[in-house]
Amino acid sequence: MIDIILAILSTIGALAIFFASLGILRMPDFYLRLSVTVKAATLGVGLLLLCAAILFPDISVTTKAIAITFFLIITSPIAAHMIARAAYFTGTPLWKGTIIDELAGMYNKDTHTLESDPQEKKEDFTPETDQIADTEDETK
Amino acid sequence: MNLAAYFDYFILPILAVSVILVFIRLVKGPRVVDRVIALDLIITIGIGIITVFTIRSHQKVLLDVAIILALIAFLGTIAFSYYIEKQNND
Amino acid sequence: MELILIILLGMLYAAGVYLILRRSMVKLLLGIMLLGGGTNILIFLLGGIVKGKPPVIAEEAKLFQDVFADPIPQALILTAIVISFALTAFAIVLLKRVYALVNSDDLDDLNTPEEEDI
Amino acid sequence: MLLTVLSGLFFSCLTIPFGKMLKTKWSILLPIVPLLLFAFFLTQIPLISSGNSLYQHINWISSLGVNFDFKLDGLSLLFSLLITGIGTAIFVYARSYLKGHRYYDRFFGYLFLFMAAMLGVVLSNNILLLFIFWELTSISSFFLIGFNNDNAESRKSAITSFCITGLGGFFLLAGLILLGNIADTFVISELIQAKDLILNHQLYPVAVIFLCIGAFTKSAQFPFHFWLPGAMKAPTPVSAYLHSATMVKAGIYLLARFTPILGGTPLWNNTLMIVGGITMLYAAIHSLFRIDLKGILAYSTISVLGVLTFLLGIGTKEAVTAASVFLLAHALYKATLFLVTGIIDHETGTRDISLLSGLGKVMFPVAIAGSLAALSSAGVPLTFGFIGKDLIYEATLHTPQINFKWVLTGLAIATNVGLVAAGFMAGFKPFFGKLPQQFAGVHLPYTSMWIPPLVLGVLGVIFGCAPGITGHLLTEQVAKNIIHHEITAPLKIYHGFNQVLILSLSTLAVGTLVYLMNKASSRKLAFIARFKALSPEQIIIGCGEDLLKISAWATSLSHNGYLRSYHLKIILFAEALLAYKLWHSGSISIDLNMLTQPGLYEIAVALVFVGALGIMVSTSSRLTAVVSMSIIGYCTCLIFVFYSAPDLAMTQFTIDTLSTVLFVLVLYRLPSFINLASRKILYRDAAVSIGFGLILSLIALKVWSEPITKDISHFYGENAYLLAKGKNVVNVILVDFRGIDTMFETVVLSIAALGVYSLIRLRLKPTEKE
Amino acid sequence: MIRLFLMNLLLSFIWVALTGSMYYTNFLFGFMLGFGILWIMNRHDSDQRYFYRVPKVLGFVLYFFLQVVKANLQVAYDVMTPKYFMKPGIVRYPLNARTELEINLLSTMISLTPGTLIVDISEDKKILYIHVMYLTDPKAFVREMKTGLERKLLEILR
Amino acid sequence: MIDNHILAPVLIHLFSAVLQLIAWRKTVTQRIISILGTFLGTLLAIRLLADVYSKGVLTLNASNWEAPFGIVFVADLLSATLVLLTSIAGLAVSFFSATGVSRQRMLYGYFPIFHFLLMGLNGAFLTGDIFNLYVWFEVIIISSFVLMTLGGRKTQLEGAVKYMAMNILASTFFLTGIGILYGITGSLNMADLSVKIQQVQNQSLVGITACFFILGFGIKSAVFPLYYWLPSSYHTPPSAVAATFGGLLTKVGVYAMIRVFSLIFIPDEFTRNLLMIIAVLTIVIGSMGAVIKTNIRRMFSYLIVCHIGFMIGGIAMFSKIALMGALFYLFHDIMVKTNMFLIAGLIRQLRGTMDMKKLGGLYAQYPLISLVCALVLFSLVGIPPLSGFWPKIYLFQAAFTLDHYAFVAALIIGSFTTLYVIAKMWAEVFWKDSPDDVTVEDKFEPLPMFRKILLVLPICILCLVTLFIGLNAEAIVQLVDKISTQLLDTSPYVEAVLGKTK
Amino acid sequence: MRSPILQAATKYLLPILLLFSFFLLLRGHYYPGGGFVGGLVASIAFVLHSFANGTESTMKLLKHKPLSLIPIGLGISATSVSLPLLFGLPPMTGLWFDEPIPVIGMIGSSLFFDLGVYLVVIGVVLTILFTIALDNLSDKT
Ligand code: NA
Ligand code: NA
Repeated sequence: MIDIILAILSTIGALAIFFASLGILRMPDFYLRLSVTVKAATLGVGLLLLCAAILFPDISVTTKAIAITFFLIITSPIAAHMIARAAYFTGTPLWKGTIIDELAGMYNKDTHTLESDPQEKKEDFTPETDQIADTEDETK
Repeated sequence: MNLAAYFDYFILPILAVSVILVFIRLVKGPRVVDRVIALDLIITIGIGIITVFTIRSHQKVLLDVAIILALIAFLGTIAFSYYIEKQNND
Repeated sequence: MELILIILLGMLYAAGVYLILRRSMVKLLLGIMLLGGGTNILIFLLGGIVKGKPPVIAEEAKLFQDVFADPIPQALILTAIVISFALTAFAIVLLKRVYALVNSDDLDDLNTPEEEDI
Repeated sequence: MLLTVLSGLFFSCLTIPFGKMLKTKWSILLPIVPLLLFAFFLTQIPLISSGNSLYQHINWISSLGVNFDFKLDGLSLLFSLLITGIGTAIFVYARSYLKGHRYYDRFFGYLFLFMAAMLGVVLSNNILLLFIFWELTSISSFFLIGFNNDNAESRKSAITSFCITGLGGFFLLAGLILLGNIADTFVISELIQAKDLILNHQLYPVAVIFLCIGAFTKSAQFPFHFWLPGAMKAPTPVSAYLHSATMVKAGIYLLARFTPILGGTPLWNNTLMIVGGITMLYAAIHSLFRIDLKGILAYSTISVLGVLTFLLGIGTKEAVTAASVFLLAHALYKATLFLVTGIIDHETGTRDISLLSGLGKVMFPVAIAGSLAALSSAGVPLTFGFIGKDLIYEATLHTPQINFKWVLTGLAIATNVGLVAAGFMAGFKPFFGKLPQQFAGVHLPYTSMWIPPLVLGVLGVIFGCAPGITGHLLTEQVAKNIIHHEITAPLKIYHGFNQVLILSLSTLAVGTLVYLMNKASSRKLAFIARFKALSPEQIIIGCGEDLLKISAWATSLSHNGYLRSYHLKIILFAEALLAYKLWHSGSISIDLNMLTQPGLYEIAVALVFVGALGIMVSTSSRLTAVVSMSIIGYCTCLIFVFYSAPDLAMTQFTIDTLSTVLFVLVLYRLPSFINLASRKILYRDAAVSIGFGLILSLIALKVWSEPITKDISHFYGENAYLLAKGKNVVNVILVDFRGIDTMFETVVLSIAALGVYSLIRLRLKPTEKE
Repeated sequence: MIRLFLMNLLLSFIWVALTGSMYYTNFLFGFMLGFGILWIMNRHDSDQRYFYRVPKVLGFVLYFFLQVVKANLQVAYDVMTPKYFMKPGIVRYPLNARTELEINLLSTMISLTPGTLIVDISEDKKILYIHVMYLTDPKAFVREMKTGLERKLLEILR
Repeated sequence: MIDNHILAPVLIHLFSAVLQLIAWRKTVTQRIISILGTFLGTLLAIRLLADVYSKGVLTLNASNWEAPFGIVFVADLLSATLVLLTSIAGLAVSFFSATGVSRQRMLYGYFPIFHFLLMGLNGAFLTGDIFNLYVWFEVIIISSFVLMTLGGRKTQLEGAVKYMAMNILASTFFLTGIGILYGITGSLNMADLSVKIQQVQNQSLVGITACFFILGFGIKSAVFPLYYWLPSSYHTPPSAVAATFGGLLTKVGVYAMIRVFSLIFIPDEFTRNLLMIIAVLTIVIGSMGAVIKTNIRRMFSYLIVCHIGFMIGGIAMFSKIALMGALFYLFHDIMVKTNMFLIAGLIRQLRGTMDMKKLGGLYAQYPLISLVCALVLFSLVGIPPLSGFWPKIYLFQAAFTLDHYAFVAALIIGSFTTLYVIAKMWAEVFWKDSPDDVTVEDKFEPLPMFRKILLVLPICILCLVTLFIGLNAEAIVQLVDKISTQLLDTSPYVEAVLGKTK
Repeated sequence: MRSPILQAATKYLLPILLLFSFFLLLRGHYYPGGGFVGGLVASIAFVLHSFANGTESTMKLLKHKPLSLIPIGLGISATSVSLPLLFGLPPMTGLWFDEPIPVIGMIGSSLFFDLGVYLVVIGVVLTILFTIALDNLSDKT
């Protein structure tokens, strides 16, 4: 019985990771890749850790499994946010199928700050406003 | 087919293939940011591999490595993003 | 796996050598790091590798019940890793200073003609 | 005897603290030292002339066989008397000659050093001790030649002579050590015992050649002679002392000293004869073309040194006697001529022979001294020179190589003709004839300057009139020391009317004729200068310059400033070495059972690893390179996890992350890589690096397939908990078993941090240099 | 509320000490036991927030987990099939959440939900810019989020 | 024989450095600590040498684990002598640094790192563990990197990059060698290795391993064709630093070479021939470089290379006499080379340059200092009876005995070149008048007397030591005799480390 | 350009990382970990803080220059290395209290040694990184 639960958990975990990998490979732009990968992998690893916690009848392993999952949950969104922001700022193009980009032109290029009020939008600063790429798999 | 074999012949290979897939993205890029997230994902998958390996080898001390990975891997990503943002000529 | 490691270490040495033959100081640095990595794997391999038996005595035991991986190469590599970190850190900063001075990482720009000696 | 040597050294050192005092009237003390030494050696004459020798032995570096072994025999005594006797004269003379000179004290310091060294050379009974003093003569003469060190020519001459004699010195050292090796002793008297051993040794020719190079360079033999005319840049007393009477004769002394050890073979005799013969003739001819008094004297000195070598080469008892007499005769007259020249130079300010004449009217005693010396030099009967010349012809006519008798004699005649003319030019020409207007104001120098040459000149005549004195007291013993043969025929003024006398007189006649015909002029100097390109000086110095050029070329070629080319050379050398070793180490056999089975995940990690390496090598983006670096580190970390090294994996990973941060912090400003190398170079480098990787892989494979003993790791495994109270054996090793490593590894870290701190913070002001 | 939580914790520790087994399941059991006891004891108190909140937290976790799984499946399907179904876009999302903890938890959750990702937050922490994979209408997305995730989260926290 | 004071010369510098770090930016305190520390270090080193001389090989099992399980420190005569020479050189440089190094550099840790360097050198000489030797080497190179870059001028950086790259390469070879050595023997203790290496079945592997050590130590000791880092860098750092480097750094490489090839790998025919070829070419290439340089320190750098060849040649011949020659030369060279770079530094203080073309007039202005310099310079040339002369006798003897005529030629070439360049230097720097077109910036003259003494005293101390080595060569000969006996018969060493039972 | 999200996350990550680093330090003798890794993790904690809040604010948080940690750490480990000399034992000999202490286990000189290592590592890493970071800042102005 426990074996079957473990098999199911681990399979889901492994497949989640697998889809994340497939996603990062197949998705057409950076943001989509990032979006796909962060959580799927976290979920997958979390499930695998759960298997480990069940398999080892030992408090320390359970603690560690919880700790690892917890740390991943805390850190990976932050990392994703940081890299997404950097990517956006340096003009990484969006997929051509992107329907809207409300962030366009919101950055103050000099101070690297992001204003909340669209009224302060700088009209003279436009190079990054339209980042939506023209090609299928973004420009290389 | 027992659980051990299942881990060995199904789970671990899937993880291995995943690593390779991510690595292909790392090779392709095209931008540094793509590579950075590929690296980040490889590390995350690595945590998974370590977990399964821990189960398979009955060595719970190996999980300690996974903790460190989970805790500090993102620092690399942050560092990269911090400075990718600062320089636009790469 | 040993054969794979042997190939890997050869490639590390090869890539390291290739990079230290370049003009860019960054590549030089990376090459040095790769050479260090190659050496570590070499020590690790030649010390004899064992899968899944860390040299940590089990909680309830006072001695090893089973085979265990040789801890000595591990300790040596640990020391070597830390030392090469120290060297790398210093080298990276040296690179920074060089760049600030000659505004490039091309080693040829750093060469000073002998006439400038004091 | 040690004392005699040491006294010189002692007084040399004293000139440093008491230099100022010497510049006052205390300088009167200076000549006392050589005088006392001279007196000491004079008192030894009876002992030596009776065929005895004086020995002294004081331990110094006995394990090396270098001790203060001194021996005073005829040969040494003759030289010692020359050194101290002429030394006294020189000291007296130089006191006045250099009066008021800025570096008066230094000069005498060097001179004392030189005298001591010279005495050491001739008194040593140990060849290494001899060598020590030999080198000291070189170095003191370096300082003396370069005494006028603000003069560029002077410095150049000093270097030239130092280099030539120094080079010879190293050959000599090699030769001496070779001899010592063969005979297993450095003591001369023991070496003589081992003569047979030495002569039959296969390296005997090497020893002879090395020794001869040493001797020839020192005594200015062709083709090394040219340093001596250059050395005339030294103050005249120095020229008189070193370059006529003593130092240059050290080479002759050496040859004489080693004749009983190495001599008697065709190699020895022919080498000496040929080199000596060439030198004497070459220099004699050259002397006729000079217009500088000192130049004339220098070349005639070289010629005489050639004669002496030549005589030693003939090696018969006549020849050796001739050499010993001629040695003394030459020392007397040549020192006189030099001192006279010095006076002329001092008083008139020129040494140009074409300008000088009639000075006898204003400095009569000097003229006497000069004339006496010139006569002796010409070999006019009743001078000591005559006896010397006589003996030379005697020697050439009685050479064992009977077929070459007339060749040798002809050589000797030609040389002597030149010497006669040269002697007259130096000794007569300045004093006779009309006194030019410009020298009307010239007057006699201090008494202490003209007395020494006069004494020496007169001595030449006294010995010439009574050759028996020297013959009996000295030269017989000298000759005996050289060839170990009783000399029976005493020196005589007149041997009867024979071939020799005819030769002597005709030489004198022809020489006088040449002197009268030979008008000194700068045209002649220009004429001989045309052959300069062919002269050994030009050739050797040219070779030296070529060597410098080659050195510069080779150095800039190998040490070209490009780090990558240095790396390439190092790696190629390593590859060659390792490949050679690997090739000779036999085939590799692998026990496949020993292999651990890799899982798919391990292969995946390895593939990623390899891929990352590929990216790193080929990318043109720095950040991508850093990302690949992280991947590589991370894959290594996974390998460590799989193969039971959690501590390593942790450390590797944390350090990798930190390195990444570091790189990123520094790199973001740098431009991306540009491909700076051509395709050809890239291929070359790729080939080199693949070769290196391959070699390392093969070595690793070979070593891995060897069994390994694990005593120590088992000891750690067994005792980590029981004795060291830890369960993580790696950590126990790090903090206990091998804790010292860790301790100093943290020091390495700390130093790196300090270095980083200082490297970034410290910006020196441009004015600060150290 | 904090007092009750601490009390609950104390009770569970006492349970662990009594049973002598420091295992998680045991602790959890003790916690639930304590929760029950406390709920029964404080049934008539005016402040019942603690007893609402614990089940709400559990409910929220379950909700979130289901969201994650659901979205994962969607993405998996999209990844597996050759054609892309997504309509991505970056949406401006004005925050209701005010405190740091609220904002952080919310953004973490948005990021962990597949299909959404925080790109950045404005300097004054009022606007989130969210990258959304399956965006039909930005307005609708914002509305859905406000009523869904954000409201549920704020309910627990406030 | 367990003796704790073996480590004293190491610990004294460790604690000096730590104290100086605590007294960060207090330059006067640092100077005092430095002089006291080096002085005490010298006393301790004398005591150690005296002990070793009278009692034989001393060992210290760090962590109290029996060899080969822990790290063992071994003081045999060779180590103890080198420790003493290092300490003397350190003392001299410490004096010199007190005035000769700019305050700016002191503010940024010059002294602590200098002491770490000395500590590293002493440690390298004393350790009996091959991996521990690697650690000491790293201590040495990292401190030398820092000292080399301290100040951050462009030439310094250029030198440092090259120095660093090639030295790290050397460490890589060394570490690879250690890895292989462990792979074939399973041990790291050098005495234990000397026993176990003979039990390795495939002896050809031993030869391969030895090559890595030749490469690693070859780079460190700057032999042809691995020497490039040295002339690329030694002319760049402050003189006090260059003095430490010039005197000691390459010599550690030579020491390691001697130690490893006498204890672990006994040189076979191939190794000897290889080393001999290397030695001859090193002498030739060093000579070629030295004759063409006009900057004093560049010239000295090549001279170092040239003279390393003498020692390597001695090792290559590997007979008792040859080793005696090599060792004697080593001892002499440490003292003289240190002093030469100090002299170079003094010259820079006096004239503000080290280019011979721009120098001059020192003999006229400072006759006594010049005389001391002359003594040192002529010691280097090997003018008898100064120190450089004696070892050459042994080297010649060995070369003749073993029929290495190429080495005889190389010895003559090397000696002659040295003589030539030193004569040239003497003429250019001391004899010649200062060139008219160069404005002399004399930093020495305005200094207070006390600081002048600090600059000149170390040169005199080292000069006296050199004179002692030269004139009292008997003592040194006795010493090198004993040392070479210890090197050729390592059983006392092995016994002292492993105990008699093994 | 600082991210408020990162800043907020750092507030709780910093204590977690520090706690974890101490955990690694203390149990290094029994499980993977030890002074090195512990020190590295601790320094990573501060590095993270400096990324989030700027180097100056981390320096303020630390009060003292990280450089001063180096002599302290070196002093501690050097003392624990040479302390046995006072008892006539070779340096680095492990000295142990007789009784184990809860949580940590046996207390001995090796723990102090590891503590020294820990401090040195923190000092070193932070000195290196902060020096560079501050230099980058000053380059810009
Ligand atoms: Na992640
Ligand atoms: Na370590």
